Amino acid sequence: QENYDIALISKGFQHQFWQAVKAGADQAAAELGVTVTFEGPESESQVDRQMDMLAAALSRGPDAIGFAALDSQAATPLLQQANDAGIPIIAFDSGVESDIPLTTATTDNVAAAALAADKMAELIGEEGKVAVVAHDQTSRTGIDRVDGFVNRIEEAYPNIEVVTVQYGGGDQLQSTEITKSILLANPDLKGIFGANEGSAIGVANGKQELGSEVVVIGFDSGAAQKGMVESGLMAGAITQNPVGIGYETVKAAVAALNGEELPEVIDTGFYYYDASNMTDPEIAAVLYD
Amino acid sequence: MTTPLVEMLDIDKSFPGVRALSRACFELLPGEVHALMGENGAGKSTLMKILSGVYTRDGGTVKLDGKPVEITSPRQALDAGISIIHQELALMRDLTVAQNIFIGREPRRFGILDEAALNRDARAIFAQMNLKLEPTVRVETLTIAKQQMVEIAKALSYRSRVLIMDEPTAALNDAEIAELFAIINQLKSEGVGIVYISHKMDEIKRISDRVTVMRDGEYVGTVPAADTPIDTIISMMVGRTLSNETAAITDTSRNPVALEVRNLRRGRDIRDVSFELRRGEILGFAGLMGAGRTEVARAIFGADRREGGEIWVGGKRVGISSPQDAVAAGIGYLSEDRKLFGLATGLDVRNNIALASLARFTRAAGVLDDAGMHQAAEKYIRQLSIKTPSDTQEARLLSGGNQQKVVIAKWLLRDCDILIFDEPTRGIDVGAKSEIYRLLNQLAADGKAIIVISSELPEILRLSHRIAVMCEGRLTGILPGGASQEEIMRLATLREPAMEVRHAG
Amino acid sequence: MTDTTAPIAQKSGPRVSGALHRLLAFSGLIALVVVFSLASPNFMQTQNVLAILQATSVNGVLAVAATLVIITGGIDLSVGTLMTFCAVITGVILTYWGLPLPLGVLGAILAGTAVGLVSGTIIAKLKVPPFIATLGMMLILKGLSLVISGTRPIYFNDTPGFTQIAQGSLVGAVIPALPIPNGVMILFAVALLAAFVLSRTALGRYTFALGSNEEAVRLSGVNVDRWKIAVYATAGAICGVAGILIASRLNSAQPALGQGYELDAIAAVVIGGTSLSGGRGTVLGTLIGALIISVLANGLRILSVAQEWQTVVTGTIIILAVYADILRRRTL
Amino acid sequence: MTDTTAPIAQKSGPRVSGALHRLLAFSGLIALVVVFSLASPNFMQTQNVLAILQATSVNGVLAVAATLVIITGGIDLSVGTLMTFCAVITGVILTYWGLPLPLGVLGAILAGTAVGLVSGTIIAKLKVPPFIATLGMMLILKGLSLVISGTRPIYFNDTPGFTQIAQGSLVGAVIPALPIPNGVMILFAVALLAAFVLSRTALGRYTFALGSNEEAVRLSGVNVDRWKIAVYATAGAICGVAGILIASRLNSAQPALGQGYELDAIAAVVIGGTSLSGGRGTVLGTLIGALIISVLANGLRILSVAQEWQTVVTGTIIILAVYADILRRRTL
Ligand SMILES: Nc1ncnc2c1ncn2[C@@H]1O[C@H](COP(=O)(O)OP(=O)(O)OP(=O)(O)O)[C@@H](O)[C@H]1O
Ligand SMILES: Nc1ncnc2c1ncn2[C@@H]1O[C@H](COP(=O)(O)OP(=O)(O)OP(=O)(O)O)[C@@H](O)[C@H]1O
Ligand SMILES: [Mg+2]
Ligand SMILES: [Mg+2]
Repeated sequence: QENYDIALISKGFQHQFWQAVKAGADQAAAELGVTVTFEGPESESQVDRQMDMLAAALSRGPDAIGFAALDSQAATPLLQQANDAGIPIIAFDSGVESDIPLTTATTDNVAAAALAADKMAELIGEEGKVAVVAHDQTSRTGIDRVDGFVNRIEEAYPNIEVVTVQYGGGDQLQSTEITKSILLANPDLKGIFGANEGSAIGVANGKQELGSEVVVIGFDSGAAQKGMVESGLMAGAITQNPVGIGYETVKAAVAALNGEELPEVIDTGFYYYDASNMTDPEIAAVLYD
Repeated sequence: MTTPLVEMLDIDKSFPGVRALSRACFELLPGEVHALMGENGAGKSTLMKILSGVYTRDGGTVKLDGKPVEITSPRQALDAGISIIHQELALMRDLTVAQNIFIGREPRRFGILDEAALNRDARAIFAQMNLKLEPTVRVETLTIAKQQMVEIAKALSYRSRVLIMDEPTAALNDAEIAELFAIINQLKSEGVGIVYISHKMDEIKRISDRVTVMRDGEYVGTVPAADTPIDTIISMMVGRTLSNETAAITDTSRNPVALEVRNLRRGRDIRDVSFELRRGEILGFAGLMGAGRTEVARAIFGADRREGGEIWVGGKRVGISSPQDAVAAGIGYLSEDRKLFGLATGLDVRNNIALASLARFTRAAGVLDDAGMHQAAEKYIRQLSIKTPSDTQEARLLSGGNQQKVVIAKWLLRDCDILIFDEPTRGIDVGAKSEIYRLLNQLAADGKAIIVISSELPEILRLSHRIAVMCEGRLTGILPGGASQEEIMRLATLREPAMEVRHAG
Repeated sequence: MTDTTAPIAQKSGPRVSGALHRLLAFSGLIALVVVFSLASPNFMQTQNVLAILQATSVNGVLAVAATLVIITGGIDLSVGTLMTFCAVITGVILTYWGLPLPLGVLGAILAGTAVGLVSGTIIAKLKVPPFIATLGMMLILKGLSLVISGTRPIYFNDTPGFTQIAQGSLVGAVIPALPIPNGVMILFAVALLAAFVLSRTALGRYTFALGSNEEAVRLSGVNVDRWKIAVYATAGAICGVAGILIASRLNSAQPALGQGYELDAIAAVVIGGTSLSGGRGTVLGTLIGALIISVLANGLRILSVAQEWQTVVTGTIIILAVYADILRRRTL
Repeated sequence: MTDTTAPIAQKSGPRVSGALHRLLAFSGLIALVVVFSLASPNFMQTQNVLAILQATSVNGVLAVAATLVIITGGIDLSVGTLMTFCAVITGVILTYWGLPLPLGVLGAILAGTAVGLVSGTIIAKLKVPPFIATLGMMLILKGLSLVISGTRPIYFNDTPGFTQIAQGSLVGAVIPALPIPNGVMILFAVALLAAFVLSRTALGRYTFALGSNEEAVRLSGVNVDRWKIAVYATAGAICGVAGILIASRLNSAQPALGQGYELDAIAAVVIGGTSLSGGRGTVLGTLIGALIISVLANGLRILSVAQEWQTVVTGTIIILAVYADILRRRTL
């Protein structure tokens, strides 16, 4: 087997979620004996920076590319270029609206957020006020998770009201301040959904600083969030399988290079975890630090 | 009788803390060179800035061709045919000479700057002035004299009916002055009215038709230049006949040497300058503008780099590479430009006085002894009669003379043995001036060694025990106190490298 | 302010000192508080007031650091990422090396000081404009924080009591009705200390003097470079305190955070009446400026103003605050 | 910011104009290119060179806008969010209103000009420092972009040919071997135009004059305020072009993008040898500065340098580039 060079262009870099994807990719790379690079812009709004990264990756002439599109339309020309050059593309995290990628290793964010809504409803007794603290007003994951949560509540739980959706850029501190304002403005609030890791931690922080009893449901894992779920500060959280996403992406890329058939979608799944099931082997495997 | 080009009547102007003009009057006829005279701070520049739209007057009337006008911006003044050469250079240093001259009036073709025409026009003006200057060089590379010529060329290029020249010759040499006067005579014959401000008496006699004298912002009188003796004009300026009183010159030649400078050099600015300064002595530095006196002082003080030379203080050689070293060696330097280099205008009087001595008022953990600073400041406020409501007044709110006293107090408090005063009386009124003279004499009597750099010969003559004269970066001679003006002027224009030392007595 | 009636003619009204402006900014703050109190009953609750104060603490400390630098006529764009860098250093000391808490605190402050020394030296000795030197430093620190932390947050779970630094309340332990978080008390302590340094020490005096006329200070025989470097080092040390604060609040050193915080800090300084051209400024003003920013953010959130409008309002208030200051100076 | 003690006459040695520095910056660029070419065979491939140029286009155009403002001695922190604002305006015109393409382009440029007029007026007439005026404007525009777009990207799928503005290649249609994207040609056109304006028009002349000595310009009877506003308006118009470019590259107006881009633009200007204190600067230098930034970013990526180190290197190069410029001026 050859030492393939695979470039992964993700949506982010410093965030723990992306570092977990990177870890999965590195793991697959080690197992399969290929080289992997991993890059992503600072924030999920920097669509053009991601294009520059993709272009630079193309110039490097990798054997395959893994790509998590911030905006799939924007990327189409470059993907076309890669396709013309015969470089297989594997989409990951969220789908690329194009038939160029051979497969997509992804989480259904809308469904995942809807699950969070169901759990929230269950925990607050299907009535009362809830709020959402999300990371980004314009990015795909931000939109999907907010929509998934809010729409599910509206459809299925007429007695629950989403009083506000606020955005803290995934910055823990800013999300903390936002949460405190929300709690103080709505003393009768029953629950808050934090739509990514930074938001979720911020929400839990805010709850703790105010000594509030509000139900917090988070998203993603990471050491801090796991600790909060363990201690009960956070009722539970949705986790995707970022390590699996990274792993499957690289594996699919190698398979494609070896001329194997690929399924259209590799659903890496999502799970709800709380203090009771965190140590189940199935769940523990998808949680990351 | 012809209608005057310009009539200014009862002009009032105040700045915060200063009444610059009080019922000042001025009149300019076509084809006339009208000298405007008065001591520093008399209000000459202010009056002309009002005429040229830089300042708006508080009261009074301005008439052009007999009709009252309101000039509220430089643009309006230029449109009305009034141009001015400002006392302070107002050039854009990053632009070329030609670009400076035609700023605001660039020749254009189809909306595009016609750089060729611009340079051609500039060249034409230079030719008319007999000036060798490349229109395409950047102004910042020029000497002060050349920059002054650019200002003149700029003013000429407007072809105005009224041309105001505020000390245009301050930085020029004799040949350049002669060219300027030829141009003035030419303009005069074309009917242009010229306002000429200068402190050089001989020029007034040579060029002007009438002289208007101002004092303390007020109109004193207008006299014909040809028939009025210089002494009369001077007494109109200062309000009394100046007795040429100089303090008796003490012989300091046996006092111990406080400062010795040996072979100070830096390029063409400072060429091998050596001299001694004794305790109790006031050594005057005379020379034309640009002679390099400030350069020498700054080099001794470590404010600018030097290429060679030794500095000995009290018989010991000292290495001075920054003002910090100089102050540590007991040398203080009062800069010629107090606004730029002397005063921290945002700080209050107390802190400005203490600025060079903060270490002395620093207690444990860097905490300042404000009470001690207050006492020290109060002492100098009393001693120098600094007019200020309190020592916490911001320095920028003081009048110029009092600001100057604050800077002097700063160096007195530092208690330096060697003090270099560069133009200490610049922008200072007559009263304050004599106070400063008295103070300098007192300091010398107390055993301090003092250098006074001044462009005013009478000041040099009045203060100095000995007089060092510089020309083009060289020390051309050291004269005993009381030397004649002619001798000083001879050395100040002595261009060949020769050193003359004439001993007193 | 003492009697300012100069003997020389002061025709244009009585002189008013910086006190008036502080009052102006202060009355701006009061106005905001009044508006928000009327608009929402939740605004003036003790808990919300404490939340506002807590939200001010990190930006407030950074703004105090920026105040020192801005008074010298400089600017510091690196305060945000320096804070993060210091937090990461604390994380390394406490969690990776397992050293005791005081060493972690000391480490952050020393790291801040060291970086400030470097920035100050680049500015004073190499004459690189502060804007560029601190812009470069901002990027360098941002990268280094990621490198040192291994691009992951460092948690302080093994250091019991670490979260108490900012989140606990010593005051609350004494006066239960007034549970002011320690983070807020630390902000006040830093501000008091900075105000003391500015008004009572040689360093403070030179800070103002440098901003007023650096050349005049140099020609007074003062070692200008040394004091300038000292100011940046002091600002760096204060950023170190901010680093500890934010780490304690988040119980973790988040290496990716910090860029963008410099603009909030500078905005607080400027709203507080400190001039960007140097020579004047007060820590009290900066505190008020920082409070205005947090009150605005909190109030607009409590009123559930859409987030996009929050930005618009904040931008407008910054311009208006500075314009008010300019108007005041012009009419004096 | 510069040393004020410099003696008037520059007697020492022959004067060298900006040409040398451009050479210095240029040789820096060459050095980077050589290093990267040697390190990776992929670097000098046509495709990668085109990718670098394409990556330079948006930042390059913003940097040209910033150059104009910086030469006047001002600063513009709003270039990034103004670009986004203009992109959103184009989106509204083309997609929401369905108007024809030329109107969309015109709309972006007019919007940029209008915002520039407002910033310029705040700076010239209200005397608010450029830093604050454009900081406030940055926030205002950031919020307004979100408000106008409804906080979601606006796509240009209904405007066929819109992506061709930046991504197509007219040059490639004529010379197939040289498929230079239009975006790059637009950058060159904007740069040429700006260089022309700076060197050949009254606006350019006053841009330099204002940065050199604003008071002298006023005394020469020039309407300083008007020209200053004109400079900010021109810079705004150029940001409008950048807005179209980025919208075309992304086939969408991304309302959340833009903040932070101002620092890259200013860095390009400064690396290119334009002085932050005004009066001097060249568009060519800015282009080289912008290229250095993209070459650095691209080269470090091609070499697979870890992302966290890329930031560190970039910060260091910014400081070094400016320091080199300072050294050069000091030794001349
Ligand atoms: N902008 C200003 N603000 C405050 N005071 C000023 C200002 N300009 C001038 N003055 C004061 O007004 C008075 C008159 O100044 P002016 O410059 O007109 O004097 P002058 O006769 O030109 O003196 P010189 O011979 O030194 O040029 C002085 O006391 C000066 O300090
Ligand atoms: N860089 C500069 N830009 C503008 N003016 C300057 C500059 N440097 C010096 N000057 C001014 O030019 C004049 C000539 O100064 P220089 O130091 O060359 O001569 P000098 O012997 O000190 O003469 P004087 O004492 O009569 O000014 C001084 O008034 C000085 O303030
Ligand atoms: Mg004058
Ligand atoms: Mg001099």
